[in-house]
Amino acid sequence: MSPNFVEIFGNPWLAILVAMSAIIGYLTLNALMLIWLERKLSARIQRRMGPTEVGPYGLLQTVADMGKLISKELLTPEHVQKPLYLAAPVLVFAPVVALCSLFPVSPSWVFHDYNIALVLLLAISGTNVLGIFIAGWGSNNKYAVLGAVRSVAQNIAYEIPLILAVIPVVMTARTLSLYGITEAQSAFPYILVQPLAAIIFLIAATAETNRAPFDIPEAESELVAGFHTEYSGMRFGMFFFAEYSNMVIACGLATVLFLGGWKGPLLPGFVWFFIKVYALIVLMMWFRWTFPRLRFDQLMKFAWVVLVPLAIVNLLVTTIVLKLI
Amino acid sequence: MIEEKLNELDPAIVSTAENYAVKGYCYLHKLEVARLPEAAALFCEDGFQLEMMTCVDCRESDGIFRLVYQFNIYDIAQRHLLHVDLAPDQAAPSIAAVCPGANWYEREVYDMYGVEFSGHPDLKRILMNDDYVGHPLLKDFVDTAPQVI
Amino acid sequence: MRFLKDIFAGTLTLLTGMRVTLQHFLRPPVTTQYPLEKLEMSEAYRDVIVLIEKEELGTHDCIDCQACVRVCPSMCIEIEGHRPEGLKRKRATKFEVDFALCSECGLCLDVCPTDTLGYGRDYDEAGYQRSDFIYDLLKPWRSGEETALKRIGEIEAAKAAERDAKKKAAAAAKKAAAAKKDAASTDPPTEKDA
Amino acid sequence: MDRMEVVRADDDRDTYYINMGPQHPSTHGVLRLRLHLDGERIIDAEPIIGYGHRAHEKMAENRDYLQFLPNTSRVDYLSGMIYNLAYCQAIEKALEIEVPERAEYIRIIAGELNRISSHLLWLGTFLLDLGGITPFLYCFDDREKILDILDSVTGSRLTYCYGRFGGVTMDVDETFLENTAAFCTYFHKRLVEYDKLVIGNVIFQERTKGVGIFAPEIAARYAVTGPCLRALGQARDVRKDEPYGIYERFDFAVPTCEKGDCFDRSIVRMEEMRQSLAIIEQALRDIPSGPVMAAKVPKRIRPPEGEYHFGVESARGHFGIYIVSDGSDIPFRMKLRTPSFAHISTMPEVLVGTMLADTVAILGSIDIVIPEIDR
Repeated sequence: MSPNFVEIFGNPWLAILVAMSAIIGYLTLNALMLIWLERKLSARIQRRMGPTEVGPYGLLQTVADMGKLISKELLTPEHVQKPLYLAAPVLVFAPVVALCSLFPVSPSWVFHDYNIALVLLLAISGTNVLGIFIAGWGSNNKYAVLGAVRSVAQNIAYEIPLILAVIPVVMTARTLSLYGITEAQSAFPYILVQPLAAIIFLIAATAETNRAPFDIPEAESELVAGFHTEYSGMRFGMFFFAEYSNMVIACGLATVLFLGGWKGPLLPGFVWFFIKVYALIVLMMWFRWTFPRLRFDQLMKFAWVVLVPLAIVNLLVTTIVLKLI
Repeated sequence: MIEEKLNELDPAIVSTAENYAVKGYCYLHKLEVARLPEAAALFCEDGFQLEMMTCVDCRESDGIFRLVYQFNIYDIAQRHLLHVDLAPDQAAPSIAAVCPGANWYEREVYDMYGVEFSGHPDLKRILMNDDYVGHPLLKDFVDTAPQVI
Repeated sequence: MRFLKDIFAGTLTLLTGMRVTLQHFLRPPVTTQYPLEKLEMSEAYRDVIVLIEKEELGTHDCIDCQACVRVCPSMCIEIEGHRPEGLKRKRATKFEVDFALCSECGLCLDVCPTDTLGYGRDYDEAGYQRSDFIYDLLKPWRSGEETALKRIGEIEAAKAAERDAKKKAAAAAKKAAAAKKDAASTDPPTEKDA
Repeated sequence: MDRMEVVRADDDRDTYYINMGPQHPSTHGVLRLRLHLDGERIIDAEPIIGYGHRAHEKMAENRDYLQFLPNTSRVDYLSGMIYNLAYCQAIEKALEIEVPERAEYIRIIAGELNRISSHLLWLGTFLLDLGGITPFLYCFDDREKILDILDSVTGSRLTYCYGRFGGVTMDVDETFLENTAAFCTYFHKRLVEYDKLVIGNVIFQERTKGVGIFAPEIAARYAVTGPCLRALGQARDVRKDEPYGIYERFDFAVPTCEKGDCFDRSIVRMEEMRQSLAIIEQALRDIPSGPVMAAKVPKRIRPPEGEYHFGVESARGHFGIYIVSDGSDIPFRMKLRTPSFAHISTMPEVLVGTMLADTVAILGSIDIVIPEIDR
């Protein structure tokens, strides 16, 4: 069983404080580096250079950008619903922090290993859409509302194949604890036994994080900027951060469920974990810089007509096979 | 042929064949304002398309506005020009009903020359602001807008 | 079955697309790092017009004919000139182009009777106000104007002398021819005489 | 205080209006579409134009024929060369000026290169409208190569003023011809790549197939021309129907499709680029040597009194110049018939019943250039 943070620090409040600061620090660093990575990657895919000026290889470009965003005046448009408008960026970012605390990064690095961690994770990540919807609704702007509405519909639709893809894994591992699921993959990662579930999960997770080709809620060519049209400065930065943090959550979950978490030869566990997570993230970026965007109704059709039936079939087959074994 | 049909419609229509190699069109028809919708309908029935429609401000020389309609069938390059002379305060009949493509062209002529079209579904300015005063393509147009330097 | 086939075919097209982007990812970037690397402009590149040196004069040859001023669609050229003492041709004393208005059409080059207009080679013109773009094309020529005038005077004088000489020669030739003709008409009898 | 009223219409609370533009990422400039929406579905659309109105037609009445030359390439800045040369050809036809052979060939090469560059920009921005950002950069990379080639002879990259009455300003040299030939070989390969990355992509096909169909009646009534018309299966191309310049000497096909949806328009344009390459290759093979400017061009351009029409196939369709001359050296009236004007006027009929996301796809696929609409 994993060591408990509370035992290490003695005082539970201190433990929470340290863990939270660590997570927020990690998420900030992660978002900065991911934005840099995305810029560099997209640039190279498009035969450009990407950021080169600030810092070595332009590494500090996003830091400079964050400085700019922070120093910007926080504008509140006159026509917005103020309480909702102000609450939304926080609501978008808050679940991410909670979610990060659940991941078993290595056998010894886990904040708390709940035996229902997976359920908790899926439940909390579901609240992410609330922030987006409130942002769109509170902005009182037609483009933003359209983006918010799309976002809700999309998130609800893709939650189903996502969970349907998770269930076979849980059935195979016979546990809901993320630690347990990782341990169950000691021999081989579940992507080998559940390839279809893994693909469905990855697609649904891309949609859940509103990444291209499923970035309908913020489709800039149709909705200007979608739900965050009215946001500027660091409030916009929060949405931006949340997007990249959500990518880590989604890819982290995929790593735990299908790629065997920290399991791997030679290197220490946490290195393997992060290698897998960031490899998946690069894959998601690769998607984004290759494909055009789906239309809203096609996106919904894809979820209900393709992903859900496939996931159900996969679930049935898994059930039968497990029963026979 | 369309020129014969036009002649049947109204013998008063003056049709002249033109040198396509230089002028770029085959026939020039001059007709009365009242005959315009019928003539346009005739063209549309025969598979012609309204390629372009515009106006020429001939008030100085002839005291008229001349509406120019250009019909064409693309594959055989049969371009016909229709001339309709209008008194400066006269309204022209709109042909937007028979040929929807004329809708915007008529709005443009209204915008640029102030020529009214009776029976137009939505006659308003198209290129200039709704609250703009004046018609820029008139020969006696004086630009009153402040010069931006 | 059709359903699965469609999914499979669709996925294949997506993978093809990803392969294309991967191939590009592995190739070097095509960006020119502009302020660090300067671009090489083509021979025909059109920047603000300049007065070019005429080889035989050693200076520009703007004669204040106003042809370019008249043809310019943007009306951005302003020329003043005078006739220096002892010279046949006029010389420009002011040649200003408002580059902010210029559209690089090149009509002025076409009409220039002395072909003394050419295109500049710069491409990174920038300024803080519109007046920064009013270029004085005579600027590079100002300092050498006096010697240039002298030289032009000499050239013109030489040309005039040459022309005179030619005229004289022509006249002489004419005379000679006439004389010959005269001689021819009078020769036969002399021949006969001889 | 009803500050939460996002849905607003006079009596119907289920529908609302949305202003797409004049500042919107995918209206390609300053076009404004007033959309009446029911959810995501469009009930009514009204394009509002004129934000880029520069009164080129009025300017034409205030300057002589020669001085209007630089204006032409600014009417449609994406196929500026074609417009510029079209204007020259219009005046040459009216004045019956003979253009030297070499100049005619150069015009063909420059015009077709310009057509490819225009189509490339269309492909890039169309994909951008559909959410694919990478093809946009690839297209611009290729377009840059064309601009470099054209730059080496015209001196400009976008708003060319290369044509003159009676020829072109500058002769092309061997390097130009070699570069153009090299580009042709290179671009054939690139087109295959575009087919793989874009046209073959299942998402692209989903987004464009069956979307924004120009019914044949609509096309006829609004005089839709160019690739939009050819996508409907009507092989009409001014270059074939009323050959101007020396187009009748070249062997090229007029690509057509059947349905007339966004996908067909894309296919037609992709194929048109191939045909343009074919034309360029033939022109490179046959280009004669000789002067590039007619020996006898009247000093004052004064077309005889009368009316003239000259039409060319621009990258977007039939571009017509209608000139009324009163015998002086200033045009009495010059009307520019631009294809996009006709295309955008069909929008109220074409957009109805489509989704909001289709609007950008349709606008992108008909390849509108706003300054060309507003002139």
